[in-house]
Amino acid sequence: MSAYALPGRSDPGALAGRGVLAICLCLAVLAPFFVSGYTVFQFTRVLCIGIAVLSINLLLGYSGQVSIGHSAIFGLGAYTTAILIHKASVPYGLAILAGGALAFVAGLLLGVPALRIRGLYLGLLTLGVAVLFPTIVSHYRELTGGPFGISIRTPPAPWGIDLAPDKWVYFLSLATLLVFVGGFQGIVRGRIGRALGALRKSEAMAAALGVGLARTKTLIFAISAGMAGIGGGLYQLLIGTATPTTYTLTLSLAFLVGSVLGGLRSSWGAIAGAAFVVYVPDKTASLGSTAPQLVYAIALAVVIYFLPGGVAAVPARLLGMWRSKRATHTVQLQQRGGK
Amino acid sequence: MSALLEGRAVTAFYGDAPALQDVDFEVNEGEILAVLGPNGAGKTTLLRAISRVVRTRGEIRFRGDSIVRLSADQAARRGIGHVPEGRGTFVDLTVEENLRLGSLARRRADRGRALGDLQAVYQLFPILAEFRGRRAGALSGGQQQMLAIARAVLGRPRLLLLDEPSLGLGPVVVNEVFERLSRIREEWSTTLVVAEQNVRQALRLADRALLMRTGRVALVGATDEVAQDPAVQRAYLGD
Amino acid sequence: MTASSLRGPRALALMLALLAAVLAVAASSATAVTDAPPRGISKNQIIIGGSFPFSGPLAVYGALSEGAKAYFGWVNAHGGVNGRKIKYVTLDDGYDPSRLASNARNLIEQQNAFLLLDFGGPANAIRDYMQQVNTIQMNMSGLHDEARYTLTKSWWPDIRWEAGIEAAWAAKNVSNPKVGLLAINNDLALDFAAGINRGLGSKKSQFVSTLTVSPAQVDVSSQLNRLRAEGVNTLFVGLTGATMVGALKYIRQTGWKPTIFVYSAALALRGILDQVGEFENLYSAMWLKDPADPRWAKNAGVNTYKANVAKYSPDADPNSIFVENGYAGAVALVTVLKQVKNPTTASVVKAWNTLAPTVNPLLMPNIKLSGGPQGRIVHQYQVVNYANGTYKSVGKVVTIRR
Amino acid sequence: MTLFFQQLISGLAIGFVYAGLALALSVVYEGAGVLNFAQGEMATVSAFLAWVLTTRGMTFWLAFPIVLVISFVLGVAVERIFIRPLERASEQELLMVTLALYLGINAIVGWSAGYLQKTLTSPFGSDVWIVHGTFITSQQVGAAAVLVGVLLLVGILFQRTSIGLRIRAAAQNPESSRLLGISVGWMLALGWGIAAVVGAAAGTMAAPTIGLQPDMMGPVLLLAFAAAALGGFGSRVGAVVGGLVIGVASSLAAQYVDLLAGDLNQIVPFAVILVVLLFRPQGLFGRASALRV
Repeated sequence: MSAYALPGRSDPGALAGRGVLAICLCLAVLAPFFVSGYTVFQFTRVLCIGIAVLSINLLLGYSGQVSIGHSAIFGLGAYTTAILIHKASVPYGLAILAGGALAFVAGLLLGVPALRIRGLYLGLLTLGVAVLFPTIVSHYRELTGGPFGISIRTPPAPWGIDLAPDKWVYFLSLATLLVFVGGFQGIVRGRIGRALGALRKSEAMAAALGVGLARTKTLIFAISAGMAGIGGGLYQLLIGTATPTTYTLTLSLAFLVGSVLGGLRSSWGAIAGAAFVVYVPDKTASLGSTAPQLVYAIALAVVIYFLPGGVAAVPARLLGMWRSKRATHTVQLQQRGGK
Repeated sequence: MSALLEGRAVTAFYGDAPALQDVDFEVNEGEILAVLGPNGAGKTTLLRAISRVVRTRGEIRFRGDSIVRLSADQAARRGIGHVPEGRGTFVDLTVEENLRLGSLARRRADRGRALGDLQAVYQLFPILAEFRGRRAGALSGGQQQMLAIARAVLGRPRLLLLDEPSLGLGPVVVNEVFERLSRIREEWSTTLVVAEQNVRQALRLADRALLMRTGRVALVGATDEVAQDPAVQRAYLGD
Repeated sequence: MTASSLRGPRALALMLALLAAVLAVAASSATAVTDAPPRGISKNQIIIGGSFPFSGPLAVYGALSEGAKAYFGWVNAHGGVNGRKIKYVTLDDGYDPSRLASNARNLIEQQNAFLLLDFGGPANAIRDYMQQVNTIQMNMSGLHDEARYTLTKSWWPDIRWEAGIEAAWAAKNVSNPKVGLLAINNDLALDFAAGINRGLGSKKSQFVSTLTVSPAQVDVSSQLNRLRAEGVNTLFVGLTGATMVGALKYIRQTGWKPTIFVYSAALALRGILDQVGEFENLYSAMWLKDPADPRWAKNAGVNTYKANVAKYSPDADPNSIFVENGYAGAVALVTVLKQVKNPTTASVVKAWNTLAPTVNPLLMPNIKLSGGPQGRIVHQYQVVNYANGTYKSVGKVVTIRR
Repeated sequence: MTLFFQQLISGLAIGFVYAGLALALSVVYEGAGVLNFAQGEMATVSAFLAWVLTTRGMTFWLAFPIVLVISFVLGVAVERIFIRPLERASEQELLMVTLALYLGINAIVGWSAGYLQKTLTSPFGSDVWIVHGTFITSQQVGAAAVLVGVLLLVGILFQRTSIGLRIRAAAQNPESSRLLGISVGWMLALGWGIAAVVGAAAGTMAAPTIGLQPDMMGPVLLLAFAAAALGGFGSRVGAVVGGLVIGVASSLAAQYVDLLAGDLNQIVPFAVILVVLLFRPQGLFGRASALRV
């Protein structure tokens, strides 16, 4: 074995990846104390939308189901949280979990038709849900406060910790996101993940394997919805007032752009996608009234045609090139001296 | 008789498994060539190589010009008809619409004779005339086979490839089909290449035969020579 | 600490330890809040922030900000506000509450705005935040007045007052009025219905039908058919843009001749009525002059406005009702700011609430700016009738008593 | 009783617009096997083109055919540029591309035309006929006539002409079509072109009623999807019938179902999609084979 082939177990690429990850986490934890309130507010928006994008990655990236209605599910979580806090003064932690649970059930209901139909119909059904949600919320105003919405206060940090409300919600969202990323990795690598892998390769093959195709697809849709619901609850905690105009079809499309851009199958890619979705409108609005939407469209097209894995695939691809260069280098060595 | 079609060192891959390895072949104008061999020997891939459905290495010349760089539809427009495995029926179109697609495939020069040909085809396959308005998907296997052949013939191809026409058909229908094939060569002055598992029928129909095994040409020659070969007798004729 | 220790539960433990350490550091360094000079005010400058929908389906309302910019430009060229020049910083929120919330924090924390201008329903989302950061927001439309939101002020008068005045007029002038309402399902419909009930007073039972439509729905012919079938002869319309034009055309085409009251903010000679053309018995209750109205062709105030827009917001259309609305709003704001020598949030709020009747050249004749406890700055209306391309005043100005 | 006919007329008038867009969606689905979310925005571009030409002084009946030709070319171009490179792509990727096109075209139209609402004056004048109590406007009748004409022409093109036969063949069985000398790629492109023409007709005819602004076809798209689903995605006749049924159903629901009279009228298309999905995925006229699992 020539000197260049390091011991197999800790391959340098993966080590670098994990190192970068650890550094990012430290930065994420320290950031709120060194940046302005506005930036913390934006970071928290990225984290909450990141949760929604992560839920789409699980759905689209691993079970191939397209949902254009996740803005409604995100909104369902948000409104449930706001209503429970505003009307029943339920503690916000509980309210968010209840929002997630309700979203999970909604996911099950939406998932059931998903069994019998192919992707295009699910896209259609969820499009209907996304268009209908703001109208339904505006209509039933005794419950939802209608167009005026319901206002809840961003809660201060518990146990007397001296943190501004925005910063507290930031950490709450960061912790939730970490949990969901862990869950995401668990699902993808676990039994359900393998079943999904089969599902993605070909529906026929998956059926042949006796995988509970119906059960798996519905379960994944429900888990994805539950995640998005909790993300919505946190988002609402941050924004304060729940109004129908936040949870519209455009938000669903933004989630999809974030998901495709970040990389459909990656967990960390969801954060990159969410950051893009949150920061593009502010940075490009000056170029023209519809510039943000145009930038979304162009980015989506660029990823689909030229960068299929999305941003998440870039390091892997660079790593791949670096590794293959190194591998050929090792092989040459072996040929020359190794025999 | 100059060779209508000739292939030199034709190689094709199915994924990374070699389906054809350095296959050489010729087909002369007006003859019927039978392509024999067990399942997976490369019969279907050879036909697809000729009709350019499959990418290949090596050279294939049709009427003197190389066709390696053509796409499937360009090759078809040059006069290569191909009745594919599974018959390629347009299930949601009517029988007549299927046939019209065939006549639309012919070169400009022959457009004039399209109507006459349609009647001729209805004589060749009377069952199709009876079912002319029916949805093609409602036809039986045998009827769809005849429809596929009729459709290809209507395109007045110079070379007609047929991929296992007898597959899934009863003996009576197979006889009917093969009897039509020999009439087609006469009445439609076309050259046929028939890939077949049904060796007895193929050898009775064809002038020459080409035996394939695991992507290579095992044996080629006049049908009676090939029929004598002990390997062929043992494996296929088994009389 | 080898690489492998970064994997598995040990990594999580490390992370938590780090978090605890950082929190301790943060807790000790919390700075007490001192009463620094009011944010955004210096000797010669006052910073005003603006968040408007410059993109998205409601981008047309971005013109309000263009109008305000024009007047601020004029004010700066003429000595500013008590010597302070106005620095006007705007951001786009695309009519999305979450972007408005982040713009508000950006304008206040980063740009140090003294007060905020914004537009429409999304501003409901920051009423709490504005109280927390003790900063005034002037909504360039009308937000529901709630006592606890002392720092949220509205430029437009309350829709309920307008509907009330129009309904009262109808009760007096339409024989056996059967009232119907067709409006978008946002706050417009709710306030309109409330106002109509108050205005009809004893004839409340005459209010027979209310139909709301979603903003996305443009063809409302089936709703109009239904209202007509229910015998409505006095129709209140609270729609916008294409829906409004389509509705008025359909009413005329089908030969239906009800007395129509149109919500004043959705009415414009340029953009709506110029596409509808001639129309019989169309009324509204207005408080602001329409710049495209030939009646004001020689009006000094309107012409000054048009000249200033051409000079300080050249790419804005002076004939647009939205540009003029924004300009007049800026005039109202500066009028209030001039009442106070050294503005603080508290002193400006007091000046706003107690503003004595003051002339604003773009208001309808005999209508003046005037403060009020709830946070509105205009409390008077003039009922008008639209006929051959202009608004004719009907009756006298009505003042809201409370 | 006249009220019933009045709502029926309103329903049919807008129903033809849904039918036109639904037919466009159905043609694209049959060919590329994907739902073209940008079909509505492409129709908006055509409506604005008509507005640009007519306000430049061109008579409507000269501008309309020009707009249809330009729309055809744009439809073919969209397929050649955006769809063909993704020939072997998954269904999700194709769906994403049409969403990207939706966002992109909508943004470009919004940016260039602005959001101030414009009007395309109706080429059919504005007189009204009263047929025993029911009001029928000339715009409703004229638009319906033009759309019926366009729908018939497209039907004939597909059923009676050889080019139509080739397009249908390429859509149903691309491999077999290639063996018959049909260049499948160009047939798909022609399908997109024809879809764009039908969409353009629907958009231009709807413009005088629903007004010209960048998001005019947004709500219509959902109703057109419901119509295409109800009719059966594979079937062109289904799309047209579906469009009329959806138009009438929405109108009558607004009249006779109080809950659905106002803003909740949007539930109608959604409910239709759900019911079709659960009980008859291939729709009224579609064939199970068209489902292409």
